[in-house]
Amino acid sequence: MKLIFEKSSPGRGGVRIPEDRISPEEVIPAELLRSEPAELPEVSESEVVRHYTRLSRLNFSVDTHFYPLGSCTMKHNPRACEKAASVPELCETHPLWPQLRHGGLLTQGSLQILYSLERILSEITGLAEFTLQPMAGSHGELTAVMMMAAYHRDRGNKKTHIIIPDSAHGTNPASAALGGYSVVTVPSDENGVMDLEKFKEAVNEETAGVMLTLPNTLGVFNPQIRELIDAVHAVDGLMYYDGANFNAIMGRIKPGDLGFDLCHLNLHKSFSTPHGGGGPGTGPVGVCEKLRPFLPISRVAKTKDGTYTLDYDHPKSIGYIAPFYGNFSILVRAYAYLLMLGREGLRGTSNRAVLNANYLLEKLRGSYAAVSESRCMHECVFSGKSLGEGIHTLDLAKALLDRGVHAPTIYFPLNVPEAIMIEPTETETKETLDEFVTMMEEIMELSKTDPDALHAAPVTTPVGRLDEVAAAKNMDLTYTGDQND
Amino acid sequence: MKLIFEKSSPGRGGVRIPEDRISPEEVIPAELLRSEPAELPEVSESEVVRHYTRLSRLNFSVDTHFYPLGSCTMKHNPRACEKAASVPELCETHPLWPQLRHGGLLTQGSLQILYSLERILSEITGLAEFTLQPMAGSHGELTAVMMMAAYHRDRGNKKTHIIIPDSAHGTNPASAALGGYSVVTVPSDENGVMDLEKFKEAVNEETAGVMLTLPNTLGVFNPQIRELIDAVHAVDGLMYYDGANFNAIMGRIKPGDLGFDLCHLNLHKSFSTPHGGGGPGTGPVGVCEKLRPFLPISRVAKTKDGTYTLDYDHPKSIGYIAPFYGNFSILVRAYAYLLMLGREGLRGTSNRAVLNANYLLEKLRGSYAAVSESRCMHECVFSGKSLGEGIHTLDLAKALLDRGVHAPTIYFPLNVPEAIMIEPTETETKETLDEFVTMMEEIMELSKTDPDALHAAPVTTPVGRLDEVAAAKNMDLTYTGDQND
Amino acid sequence: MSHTPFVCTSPADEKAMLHAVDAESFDDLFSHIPAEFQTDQFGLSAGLSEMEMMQHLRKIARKNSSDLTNFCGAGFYDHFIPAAVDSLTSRGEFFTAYTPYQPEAAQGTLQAAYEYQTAIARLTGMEVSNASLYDGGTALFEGMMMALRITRRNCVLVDTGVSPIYRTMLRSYTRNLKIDYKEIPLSGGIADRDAFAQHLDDSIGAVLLQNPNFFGCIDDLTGLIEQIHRVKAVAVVSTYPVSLGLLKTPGEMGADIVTGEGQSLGMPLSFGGPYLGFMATRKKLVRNMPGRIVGATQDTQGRRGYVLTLQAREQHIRREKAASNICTNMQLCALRSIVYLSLLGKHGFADVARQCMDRAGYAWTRLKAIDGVEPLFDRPFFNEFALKLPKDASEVVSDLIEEGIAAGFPAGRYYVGMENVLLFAFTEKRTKKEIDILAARLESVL
Amino acid sequence: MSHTPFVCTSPADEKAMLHAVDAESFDDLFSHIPAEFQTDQFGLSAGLSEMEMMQHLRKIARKNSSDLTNFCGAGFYDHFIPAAVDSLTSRGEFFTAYTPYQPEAAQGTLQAAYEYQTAIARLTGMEVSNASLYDGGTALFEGMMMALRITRRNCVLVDTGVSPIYRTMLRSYTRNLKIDYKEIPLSGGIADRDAFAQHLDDSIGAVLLQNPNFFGCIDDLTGLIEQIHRVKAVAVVSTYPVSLGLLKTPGEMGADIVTGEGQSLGMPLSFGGPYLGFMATRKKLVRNMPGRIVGATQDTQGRRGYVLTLQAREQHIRREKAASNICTNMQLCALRSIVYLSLLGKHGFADVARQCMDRAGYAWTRLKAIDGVEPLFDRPFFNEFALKLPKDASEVVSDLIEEGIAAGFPAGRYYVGMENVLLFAFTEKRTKKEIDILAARLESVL
Repeated sequence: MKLIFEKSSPGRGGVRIPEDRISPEEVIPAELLRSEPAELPEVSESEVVRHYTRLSRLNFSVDTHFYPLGSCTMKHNPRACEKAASVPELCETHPLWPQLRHGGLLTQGSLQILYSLERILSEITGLAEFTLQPMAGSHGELTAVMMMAAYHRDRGNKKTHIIIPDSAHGTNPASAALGGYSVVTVPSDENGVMDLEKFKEAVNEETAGVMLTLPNTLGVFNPQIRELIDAVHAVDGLMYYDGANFNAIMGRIKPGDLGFDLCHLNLHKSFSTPHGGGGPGTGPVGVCEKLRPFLPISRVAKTKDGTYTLDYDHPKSIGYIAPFYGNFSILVRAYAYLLMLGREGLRGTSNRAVLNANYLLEKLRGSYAAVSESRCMHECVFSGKSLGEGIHTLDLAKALLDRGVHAPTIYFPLNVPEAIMIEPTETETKETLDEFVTMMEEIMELSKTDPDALHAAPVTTPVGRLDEVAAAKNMDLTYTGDQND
Repeated sequence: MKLIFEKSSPGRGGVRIPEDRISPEEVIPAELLRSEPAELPEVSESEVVRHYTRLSRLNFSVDTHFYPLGSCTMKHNPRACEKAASVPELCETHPLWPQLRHGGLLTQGSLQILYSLERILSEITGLAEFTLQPMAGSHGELTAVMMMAAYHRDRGNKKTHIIIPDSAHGTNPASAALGGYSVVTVPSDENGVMDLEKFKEAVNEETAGVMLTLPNTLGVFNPQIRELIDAVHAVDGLMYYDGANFNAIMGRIKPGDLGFDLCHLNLHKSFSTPHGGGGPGTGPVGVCEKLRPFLPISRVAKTKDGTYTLDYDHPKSIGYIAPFYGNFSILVRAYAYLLMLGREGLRGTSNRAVLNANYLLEKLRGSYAAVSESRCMHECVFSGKSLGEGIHTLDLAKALLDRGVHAPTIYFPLNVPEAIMIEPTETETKETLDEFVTMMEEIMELSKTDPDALHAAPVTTPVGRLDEVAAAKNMDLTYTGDQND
Repeated sequence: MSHTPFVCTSPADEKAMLHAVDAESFDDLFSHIPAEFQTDQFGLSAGLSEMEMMQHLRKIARKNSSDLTNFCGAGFYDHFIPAAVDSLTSRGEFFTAYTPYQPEAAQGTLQAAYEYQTAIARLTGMEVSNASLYDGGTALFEGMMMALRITRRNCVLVDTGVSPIYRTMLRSYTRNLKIDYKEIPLSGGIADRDAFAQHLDDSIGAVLLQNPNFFGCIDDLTGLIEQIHRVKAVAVVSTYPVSLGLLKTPGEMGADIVTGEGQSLGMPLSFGGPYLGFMATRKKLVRNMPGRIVGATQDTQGRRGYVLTLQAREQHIRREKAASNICTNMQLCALRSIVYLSLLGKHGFADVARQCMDRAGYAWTRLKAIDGVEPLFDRPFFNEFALKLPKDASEVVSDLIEEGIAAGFPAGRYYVGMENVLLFAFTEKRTKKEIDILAARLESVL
Repeated sequence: MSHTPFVCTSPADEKAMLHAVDAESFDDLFSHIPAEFQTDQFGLSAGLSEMEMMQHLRKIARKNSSDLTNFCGAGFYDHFIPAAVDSLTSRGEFFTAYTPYQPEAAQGTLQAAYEYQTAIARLTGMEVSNASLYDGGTALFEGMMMALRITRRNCVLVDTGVSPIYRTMLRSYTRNLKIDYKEIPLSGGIADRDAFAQHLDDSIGAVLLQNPNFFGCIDDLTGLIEQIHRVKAVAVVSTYPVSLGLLKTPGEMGADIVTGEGQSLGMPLSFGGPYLGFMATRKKLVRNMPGRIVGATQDTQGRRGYVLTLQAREQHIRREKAASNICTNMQLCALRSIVYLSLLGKHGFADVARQCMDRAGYAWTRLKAIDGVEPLFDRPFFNEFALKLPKDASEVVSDLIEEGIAAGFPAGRYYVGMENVLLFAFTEKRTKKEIDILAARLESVL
């Protein structure tokens, strides 16, 4: 498809701007102005609408396709949450108003939503207080690491490293590093959980904390978790719960109850805010009582008269980590979703998420090698090694696209060869799962009988396999075809 | 694709309804209740969203495809008009409120919009007053015929028939009949306009009126229109302007100035309210001064103090023809559109609509037989007779679908053999028109070199040619596959 | 920049295109039209930008009241609409398409229409449905005309329980037609069996009934319809679709044609429209039904597909002999209603009906307990009922509007001698608390 | 009906599926987790229906003020957003997709990102852009870190004209890192050339500037950037994208890295987010740039297509050695901005910039004419400027809020000694009349 820039034609106009009716005395000197207007497209509204409507149709999405992308929790996004977020009084509020004197009264609604959502998240996780500021999961991780550092600094602890299992998302070590710590990696045992012996060897007085996903990226719930936590607490280390897989246990297990000190939640996963093609996400972080003083400012507080206010007076706080209060309209969606789920809905959701994953695990075990003999949590992981000669997990992924299903997560976790990581979520029907099983079986069969058909895939998508090496080499990152240079 | 009913599974739930918290003393006797609940689908929200999202993608539409459907004015629907219509205070107003005592004050906004739109339409058409009640173009026609009848009754005229050219839309004669008149059809001359001689023969004392599209369905502006109108007025007949083709002349010609007594406008054509897959349309009717007393009630009036009110006191009125004030939210869209077009935009729009049609006419003349040697108005008509042996206009239509363009209107007007009626509208680019010309030329070529390829078309659509005869014979009009009968 | 928004040609394009058609200017394109027919006198404002238009419109919209608690129904109800209805029906592929003349390029619209027809048939207890008509009033008129076509008779009997809003329309529409139109007054809140028996003879082509009727009363019309059938007349029943979540269907009662207002199935009140007329009938009568009808069929490869069918009835083929002059349906509204019905589903839809009924039942007990207030009819009702007040109902409404309540619809507007009668309607949106406030305020103004 | 909304399995399905996995109950599926880890103590309310949730939320939302005339900016502006932005970006195919890991199934997202990158590069006058970051503040932090990676130095100089909101964030983020962070106070409203000259030496890795700066002043940074380059440091310029409709670009001034807050390009203010951080740089520096980047390439048949590229920089491959821990972009916001920029287009976008500037220019003359009011700096400005008032600015703001005006942002909140300084911002939405009212009311409370 052409680029919107390629549809541009000089003199065509888009949305009309009001005629300018103010001519000021002051004008900006010419040397401060740009030499040429930016070469934005010159197109009409109808061209923009048709262009982006057509572009949208090149995507797979939850609304159009089964999207069992492991570790991403691609569940249905209820339309009521979108509507809630579009209530005009919530969209039109300037974030600095509550910082004006008497300005808090202008935004009581928004502040109440923030406060209420924080309380719900605390209740769900068993942690004392939340910050809603982090603008993505990895941003939450970084915020948590910064709070760990502030805690240790305050306690006079000399801490140098954070322990992370080898099955972790790459963001964990990257966040630890950005928080100023070195990373100690602990390998997984044959059950896919951190090797307890090796872990105990790694823990020492310099351990600032441990970052753990639970269930882990293999979908396994570590049964020795309490022992692990105790070992860390024994050296005044902090246990961090990476909430990436919270959809597996919500309404049943509170990380705070297990002894975790910090936790982030991906609202776009468990709480169904839209993934948006890659963001905005949102990753609130909760902390236990002893870490409260270190939470980012500002914090939303409820005063005795029932009004809500912003509170900046926390001298031990790590400070601002976002300009304001987080991705507010995403928070509204999560709040709306949680109000609708309610008490029973929380557990009802994780129940079905886990059932659907186990159902797929069971049905696919016959044809694909599962990484574990036991049950899984909300996602199941297979190896593509049993695919026919010369057929890789990547080929399987592309073959699924041809069959109208988004590929699972592939080649992750890193410790599983030819990994295939499937997360069906609770918002898919049994029929969809059954169809998926049939497809997977058919592809396994085909990998042995007609491997070329799989190498050629995908053929039904708008483009076939793309040359990623050339992309990195040529670095064609912006359109220049309409320019003379 | 499966039907939503075929996706139903017992016990699945959709959108949750509040728990019932009121148990009244009164209950309805069992014999007044239905024996079984209606077999509506049992599906979840995510299934409904995926189902209708996928269904939508089976459609061609202006947002996705060039849609040169002659006589339908498939122009771009500005998104601002949609937004205007969704303003909550406009959507949540009960139509009976202004009929309550002091209720008019509850709906001053809605009434002002109706009043203002009526005034704009009057100004554009040169007619004295409008009713916004008619809910489609054909409904407007019927309303107009009813006013004609009321006028003649009031004047004591004995009128029996309405004159309609053979090139008219089928709704014209159907509406005349439903208004109690017989229809006299006048043939077109070689230029596609009504034969003046034959017309004059048809006009007599029993002529209630004439229904005329201007430009007519061949896109031709009848130059003898004044003479025609005089002849009708001479027998106290009424001239009705069918506004189907108003997009050709708006901002330039006022039907009222020409001597037309009544006129309907299709807001979904000229004023860009969405076609909605076949409705809702809206067809306001304007009348000249002498027909004012016959307009439907209620009428919106402005009082001396500037407030708006409903006025029922018109004893000669034809009465209510709609439950309320027309398709209000469609009227809001048209009002928004007209506010944005403004004075210059009206003519600017018809200028481009006519230019685009003439451009296509000129470019296609070489390969297709145009019905007229002269310029056209906002649409151009060709005959498919010059297509290769055994290839019909229908084949051309299907071949265009395969090329991602909606077919023009075909086999209409009825007086052109193998008619192809193309209306590009003003909201298409020159590039789109040029691509269309290339396609049309290629199809003409193919009709001679590879006719089978055209007989097979369409092959890229979700289904191929459908058996319409079987459909009419089998009358499979509702799904019964899930029922035992 | 051009003064014409939304056009797609640049000045350079236009120059090239004018040249291609051998014209010097836009005016040239209109030169065949006598100059005296043309004008540039338009008393309109200059065009507004989108921003100015929206600011202007919002300002006007704010003149509407927006915080009223509404108990005014009279056939048009304030139901909750799930967010997914707007979200799905506002997809460009649906709302910027037109009539599915090319079925291969319109299977989305066509399949949705077929699903809608199925749902309407099931709701009404009938065999077939068309793809929708303008509104409940014109649908009833079309139903009446259909009955007269079937029977080739020209006398119509209409129960006065049929909405007076619709009866007013019927009178307008029949004025110029050779139709003998007669209204039969209610008796005790329901159709007067005796009066109908008196009038039913072989001149009668159509009998028009409504259930629940305008006063909210529900009735089993089975016997009356048997009477109607005895003289080979056609029974046309107008109904409120939400009530069919629970109530005995017109189909079960033997109706031949069922019509109604579909607004409650996912359309906002929107000050009167667009709404949705529905019509269902028996399969054997379908060729007399007006409006678009979608049918299932197969393509050349045997795949299921949908087309507009039975078009031989329609105006673009039959012209003045057509079954009706209607040439569109309300497809986008029909789409809204099938999406709405799918979202609620079999049980959710019945739940909505039950809640409307229960709220009305609770209010009935509360309101009729007020001193001086008494039932107009003591009959089973669905979600609406009429009470006789000790004073003028219009005045009461006017007083309660001051308190932010639209208390109901005064029957006196349409029924002589009912100046003190107020019609109260209830939907799932009205809470117990709101009903208690209504009762308290009503008591205080009486 | 199930108490869990949105799930898709019926009780019968669940029974069959539990059987298939050899479990008796849902609890069975969790039986490997020690019972003492599990709880059913959740102090939450029962789930609300969609209707109840919306009613609840609307009630809360109404506690926000909605009729304020806003002159408060400080980097976050109330611009008009054409309706098509919402309409297009709310298509399910866009907002319910995720990161384009499978490019063949995500060309919509990828092409839009490539278009976005092109627009950002053109706006900023740079060669390349990433696919977006969280917000303007974290983008500036990432820009600083990128500069330090490039130079392998650890000293940073920051002009205090850089938003204090961002500087607060920078201080949080650098606290645990071995970075020497120094702020250089403004001089006469712009960057203090002399002070920078004093501090610039070969220890300096990054210099952070902002144009227009927090006080709205605009400046040609060309000379300063040359100075920066002389010590081989990297110049990072934060900017306000709407100003780039008219102003000399950071690219033209020689900047190495340009960052900024993209909220003004089609995002509502929404109480702080989601917004959009953008980042552009020179092609030669791109491998040091954090965040997702989309590149054009070809498929096996030679067709153009788009992929995520240069992923070797990123955390999922490099883990603790990655250029950043960021693993998403703000794709939906980036999409909004490319749709916004396309709708306005080359001339429309410049028009918006001009109108912001003109309104500010008019207000400048009006407001500084008020007795006792004087300019803080007498420098060219774009759409925002600071005035010194004869009394505490917070008090003035508080007084005007009573009159429905958010008059501006008091600089004293962040700058010591500026208690009387108020920052006024103007967009195309503010009218001459509103500015006149602001002037009159301001005069009346001083």
